[in-house]
Amino acid sequence: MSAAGISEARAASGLTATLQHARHVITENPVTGFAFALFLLLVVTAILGPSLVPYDPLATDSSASLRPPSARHWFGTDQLGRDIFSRVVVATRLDMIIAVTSVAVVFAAGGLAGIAAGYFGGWTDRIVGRLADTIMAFPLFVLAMGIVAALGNTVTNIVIATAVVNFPLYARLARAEANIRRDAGFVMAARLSGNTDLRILLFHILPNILPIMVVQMSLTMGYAILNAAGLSFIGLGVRPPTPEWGIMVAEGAAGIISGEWWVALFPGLTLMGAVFCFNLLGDGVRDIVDPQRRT
Amino acid sequence: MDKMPLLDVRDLTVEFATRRGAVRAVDQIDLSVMRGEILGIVGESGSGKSVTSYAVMRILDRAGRIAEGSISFSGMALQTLPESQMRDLRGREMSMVFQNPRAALNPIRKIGRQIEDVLLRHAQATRTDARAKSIAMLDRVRIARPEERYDAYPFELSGGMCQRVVIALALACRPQLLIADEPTTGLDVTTQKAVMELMVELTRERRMAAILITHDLGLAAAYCDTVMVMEKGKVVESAPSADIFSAPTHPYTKRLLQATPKPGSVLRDLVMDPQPEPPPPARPIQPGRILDVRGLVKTYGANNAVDGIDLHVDRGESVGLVGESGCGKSTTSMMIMRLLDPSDGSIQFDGQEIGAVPARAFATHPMRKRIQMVFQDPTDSLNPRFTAERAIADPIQRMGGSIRRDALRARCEELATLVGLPVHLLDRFPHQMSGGQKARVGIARAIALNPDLVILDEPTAALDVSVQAVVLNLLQDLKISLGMSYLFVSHDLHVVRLLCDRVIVMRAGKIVEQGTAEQVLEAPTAAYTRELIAAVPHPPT
Amino acid sequence: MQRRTFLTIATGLAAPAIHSPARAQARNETLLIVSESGPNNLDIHGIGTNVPGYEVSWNCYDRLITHGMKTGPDGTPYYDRDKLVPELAEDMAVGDMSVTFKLRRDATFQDGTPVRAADVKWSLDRAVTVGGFPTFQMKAGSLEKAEQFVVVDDHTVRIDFLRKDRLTLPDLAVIVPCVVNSGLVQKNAAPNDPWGLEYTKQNTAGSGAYKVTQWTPGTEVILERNEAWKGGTMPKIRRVIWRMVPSSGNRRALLQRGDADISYDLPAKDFAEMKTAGKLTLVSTPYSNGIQYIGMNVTKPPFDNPKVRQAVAYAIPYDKIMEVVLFGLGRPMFGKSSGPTEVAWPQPHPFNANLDKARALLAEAGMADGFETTLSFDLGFADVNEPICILLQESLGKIGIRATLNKIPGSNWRTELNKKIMPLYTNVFSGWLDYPEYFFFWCYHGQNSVFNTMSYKSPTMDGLIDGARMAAASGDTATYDRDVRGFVDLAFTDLPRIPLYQPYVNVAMQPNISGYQYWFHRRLDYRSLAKA
Amino acid sequence: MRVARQIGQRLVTALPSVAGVIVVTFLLTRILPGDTAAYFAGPAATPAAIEEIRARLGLDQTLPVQFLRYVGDLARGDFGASLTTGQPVLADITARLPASAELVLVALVLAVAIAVPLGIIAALKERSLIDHACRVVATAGVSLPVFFTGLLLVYVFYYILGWAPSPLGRLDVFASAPPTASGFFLIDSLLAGDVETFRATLAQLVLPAATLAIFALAPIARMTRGAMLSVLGSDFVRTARAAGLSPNTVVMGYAFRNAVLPVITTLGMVFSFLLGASVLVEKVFAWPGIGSYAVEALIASDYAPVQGFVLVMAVLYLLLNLCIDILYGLIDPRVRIDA
Repeated sequence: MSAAGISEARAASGLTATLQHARHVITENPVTGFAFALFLLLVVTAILGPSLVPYDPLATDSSASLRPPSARHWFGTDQLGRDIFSRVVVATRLDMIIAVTSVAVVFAAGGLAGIAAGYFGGWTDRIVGRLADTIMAFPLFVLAMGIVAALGNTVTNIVIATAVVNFPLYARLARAEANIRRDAGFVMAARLSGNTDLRILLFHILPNILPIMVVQMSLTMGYAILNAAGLSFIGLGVRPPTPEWGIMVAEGAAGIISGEWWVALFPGLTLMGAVFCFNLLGDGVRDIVDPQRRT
Repeated sequence: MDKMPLLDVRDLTVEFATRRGAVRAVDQIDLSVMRGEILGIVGESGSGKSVTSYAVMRILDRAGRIAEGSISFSGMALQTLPESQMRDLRGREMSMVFQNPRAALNPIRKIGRQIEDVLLRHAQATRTDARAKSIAMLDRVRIARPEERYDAYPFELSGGMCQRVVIALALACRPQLLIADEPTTGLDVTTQKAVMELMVELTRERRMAAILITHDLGLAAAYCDTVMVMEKGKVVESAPSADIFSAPTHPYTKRLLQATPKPGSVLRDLVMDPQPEPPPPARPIQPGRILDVRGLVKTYGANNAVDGIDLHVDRGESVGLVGESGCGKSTTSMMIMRLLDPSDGSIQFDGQEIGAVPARAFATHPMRKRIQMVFQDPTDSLNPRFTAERAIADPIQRMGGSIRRDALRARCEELATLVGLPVHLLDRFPHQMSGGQKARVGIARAIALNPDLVILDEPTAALDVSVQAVVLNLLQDLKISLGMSYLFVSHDLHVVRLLCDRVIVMRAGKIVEQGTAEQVLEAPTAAYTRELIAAVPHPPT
Repeated sequence: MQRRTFLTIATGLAAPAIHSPARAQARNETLLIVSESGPNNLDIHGIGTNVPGYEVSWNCYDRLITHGMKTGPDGTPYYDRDKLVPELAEDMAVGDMSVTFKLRRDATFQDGTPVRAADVKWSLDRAVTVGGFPTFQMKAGSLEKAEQFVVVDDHTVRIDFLRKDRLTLPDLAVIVPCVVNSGLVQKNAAPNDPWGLEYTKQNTAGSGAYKVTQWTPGTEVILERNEAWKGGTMPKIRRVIWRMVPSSGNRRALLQRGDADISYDLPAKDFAEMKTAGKLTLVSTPYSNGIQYIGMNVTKPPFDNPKVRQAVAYAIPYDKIMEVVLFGLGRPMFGKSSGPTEVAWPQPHPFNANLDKARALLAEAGMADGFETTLSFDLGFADVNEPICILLQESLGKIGIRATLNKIPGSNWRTELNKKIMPLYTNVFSGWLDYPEYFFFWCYHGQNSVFNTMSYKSPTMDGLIDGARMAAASGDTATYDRDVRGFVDLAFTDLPRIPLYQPYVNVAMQPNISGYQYWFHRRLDYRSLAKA
Repeated sequence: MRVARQIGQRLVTALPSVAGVIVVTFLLTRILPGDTAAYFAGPAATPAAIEEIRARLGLDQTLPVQFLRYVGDLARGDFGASLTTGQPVLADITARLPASAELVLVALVLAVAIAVPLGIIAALKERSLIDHACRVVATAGVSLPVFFTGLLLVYVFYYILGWAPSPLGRLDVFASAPPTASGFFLIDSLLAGDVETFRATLAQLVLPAATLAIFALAPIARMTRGAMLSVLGSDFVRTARAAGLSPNTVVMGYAFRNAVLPVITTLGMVFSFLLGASVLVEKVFAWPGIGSYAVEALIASDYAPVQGFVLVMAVLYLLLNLCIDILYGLIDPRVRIDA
């Protein structure tokens, strides 16, 4: 048997075990199962969305302005006669991108800084700790607003702002987790095995912290979408006419009072569903990775 | 004397709901305890001994349930008693003492108040006299200055003191039955002795019934009237303790008994059927010193954890480093291991000074691969995300020069065979292996690069005795066949004696005595060593 | 009445504050106004005073003269541009190069001191000296130097003209030349603040019909009637509570539930819908001398080419904008089919949505494949600007012009306009003084003022504008008419900016409110309002 | 004495954070778009006039010089003046802070009153239907943008049902504010013995506080549940059970008292989070707090209020953490010793 064959077989056994466990968690906990289903739906929509929709999400139609939901327009139309269903579906991709990239950025920055702080202690710890403290001392939403207002309201800057305000959370979490493990037997063993500090950080500590971080990442994805919505509400959202849930809710919000409830409601429900899904998913992932539940 | 047993358990079966269906943790067991009797339940981990006691107390966690059988306690059928009545019984009629005493107390409540809570709950005291009674109870478990200690929090007390408080809490309402679940695990031998004696004295004095649950045959033998041996949820043997040690009938009991180190036993005796194969060929050893430590000091703040010790290890020699927790033995081994920088002193390895190389930089030092270590807790010392193979391969890949993928695999398999680990287990993750298997992985990793010196840091402390016996033999064989030297760090004098040529006894950062194993154990010169030896419980031989 | 229905359903939780009889009584003489934002300064002479601040000034200070009323297009009382009536002055004598005012003898400031000629001179001196907007506005009427204002006696003031200017007198009736209690303010002035701007920022010191009794910046302004007012008929409303409610949805809810009396900056859609619902009184009046337009920077390619600008004019979806953005609440300024150019401004241009013509013009300009550009708008008025720009972006896309939308925060809009680098944008301009040549002087003249946002320069245009101004001053109607027609025609052929529509001032009020008047400044005049 | 010194030390260690906040805010506000000088110069100013005003405001100086001036002003207690309200920033903040604080505190109390029992029940009935229900309800609350929740509540309870008073800030238009003692209308009205105003204040508070509370439910409930679960599984709870203590004593006296520690830490975070979220809620309810103040200022590139707001919030946050530490010490004797 070739070495490659062995490692594949091994990976497969590890993978099947994880999959089995995941299946168990999903079937045992209906809420988590629901969240996973929702998540899959979101991913599929994000990938296929633009090719599925019945209307061009940007096409205006003054003859069909502010139509309530109907068979032709499932979610109704907005002030410019654009099909809200199409816009909601197409927006999935952008919102997922905002959520995923901000999480990736904050994980890369905050997670790594936190692990280094927890592992090395001393000056690294103090600097990372101070940085996190300083960011925490800001009212976070206002900091996000400030960043977007100062750098301009592009998707990139919204992502950066979300990442910055979440930095302390990740840094602290990773620091705490790394700190517990810095004197763990397996870390000492790794040092005896001749691993350098960097190797220990990346190959021994990081993989062990990852599951806990994944839980946080799931929660942050929800937060990222909410954050973008909040920014849209005060006029700092993405550029029009790009469809994005938050900005659609924000723009439709005023219409609730005047009876055009569908303009804000459907994007709002979708947004809520997505955030809801990410939050529940976080709990679900916690169940999956929690070693205490895994026998 | 009344013939009615105080506690009479018949056909008790406890099941736990798991996702693979119900699992029987306790399977149709019978037991009975008379007033004034101390029953020992002995078994290795997973034998169901603790679950039995929880079932009696009816404090099984949510997943567990009493599937069958009856529990009769002074005439009451506990298995059907309403929970409210059960609550009245707990603490008043039947109490329990747990292992890990520090965690067993509410960390944010004064200990005196915790005892009061129980007294008040069972109407054994009124608001006015609760404090006095609580202090009296503290006094009763021989806590010095009880009035002051009433206001102490658990974290302000030592482990032994905490266990006394737990005992006070359990006995405050003068219950008829006391169940002690591994009450001294984790305590030093001298403390263990004091706690056990206190508990036995109190139960005898009050003519209580008691159940002592332990993995330690010696402990059960020393303090119990009757001993019941459990294996995999079943009772395999139950007899007066003198009988069970002199004439064990069940093979499991025999094996257990044999694996328990006792004065005079030899390493090979610990395992049931000594391998027919001859001992492995010994690698020739050049005489000389492999390790020479002089004036080693480690200072934390104003305290010297290690206070100027000298020790040496010769090639091919096993040296035991013995002491109670906090004596500085672990700190010493960490410094020698170059995981910790000494405050002062020299560490010469094979004639070369390595004490001056900073611990952080030692990972890439050429000496690194020649000093290795086997850790105390095999679970903690294996990366949960690494397979056994990856764990063993790690030092080879880091320090063994470039090696091809398949050669690496072959070497891992070779090592696995050497430490008696079935090759197919190499693909497993730590959580998929037993304690003994994990210990073997840890040993394989330590010897992967043929080190000259291996520090064994309580390598069997977390293992069951039968596994311990096998692992100790394995270590001995490996030492001979690979020509290594051992520095064996342990609190257990019996184990040290089995494996070591020389023994060093430490206390409070200093060496109090050293000499050959025989010398130190048979004719100790220091009072502390004598105290240490006397405290070890041993089964009647 | 909705108020009543509200009270009947309101539970104990909601109502306690209103149940007391004293408060119910107060309610009848109190006007509750809700608007998005409030003043940042109570004095229009202050540094950086915002538009809501003008409203305070208008109602709390008097001017020498003001405008009379006429009936507007839809029956709403509309200020009469050509009819100046006395306010603090009781008599006005216009000479060849000066005008003389006799002050009312009984007029007093709110602290009881009589209004004197010295106060008037001090106030006008202040307006032309403090710099910033007030000084600029005074200059628009050729009121530039303190020497122009002469105290003849205690109750007589003469204003000398620097030059003949038709705008001088109207400019004395705008908000800026208000009369301030100089004694009181000077008492509170500091050496580094000789005009007492810090004091008047926080306090009203006029002789006007109202005074501010409480001001919580960003939250509310409470004004009380000045019982000794002599500048006109005693107002009916005793107390005005002006609340800032940032959410337009809430403003609408407050109106519809009958809790607020007046609001006037609601989105067009809400107005249109409330109008249909018919429960409230809704008044829409066109901005005098104001236009929402699409501007293009004519100094840089591709908009330096008139053909490209005309192509854009043909690509604008005018009707769509009127329909879905404005809900008809605006006067179209496009698609004039025939007829001679009028001597008036604003007036419609001849372009209409016609993508074929637009494409053809682009091809003629050598840009058949279109180009990329940025379309900017002021986020401060996003509810109108954003949909307009989205519709325009979509339409431009059809002729190959790929525009990216650029939202610019309200605070930055003026700075960006000042830089004159935005290639394509939408904006509003309106002048207080309702004269075509005034509009063109600021927006099209080669002096390149801030408002000539397109950086448009044409000697012909300059000649026509200057000609009209001179003709107006000298009363030469024929030349005036010819020049006005000339510059309007030129504006529509050269097309540096494309007018879209004349915006409406939309005021919504409870049916029991009467007396609303349209003013050039488009803010509320509390003095004429009444509550039944 | 010792406590005072410890508090002093804690404050000193917090100084670098405050310094960091000052520097970051300063830099961030300087790169905000918008030109203060152009704003001051008025709509028709010539470039020269703008430059002149710029010089007068000191904005033509280099950044370090401007920063030193700013810090100097801060040291004298001068936070600058707001362009939007025209008032000194410090006066604005002092006037508005109680409104925000009252709103957030009421919301927090409301959230705690609901979420903590929910979390406890969920932990006691782990994996039951009620546990799942708690989780879904709490998570749903945190999944909606706050402004949307706020508008929905206004629509339903004010516009449709008419149960709530008009969303016009802290008091009904025709009620007058109670004499200022604490700035908290609830307290001030009671001090003045004015029950009517108290009820009016409370009525105004209900919707915005509920909006914020809905948002705060999830983190508090989740943390309570988690902390309770881990404490309920701990050895000392087993000891207490084995000693026959009543379920009430075990759950509330033993378990909850221990579980409350991480919950308090979470409360601190939730509080600062709510102060941030209140920015949006204040906008919806026309609440005259500092959150809406800061947003308006930020949108208007009016940097003095933004700087002042952030600084005040940072100091508040640090004080809050100090309070939490003290509270922690009161509950947990272990912290007291090694603090």
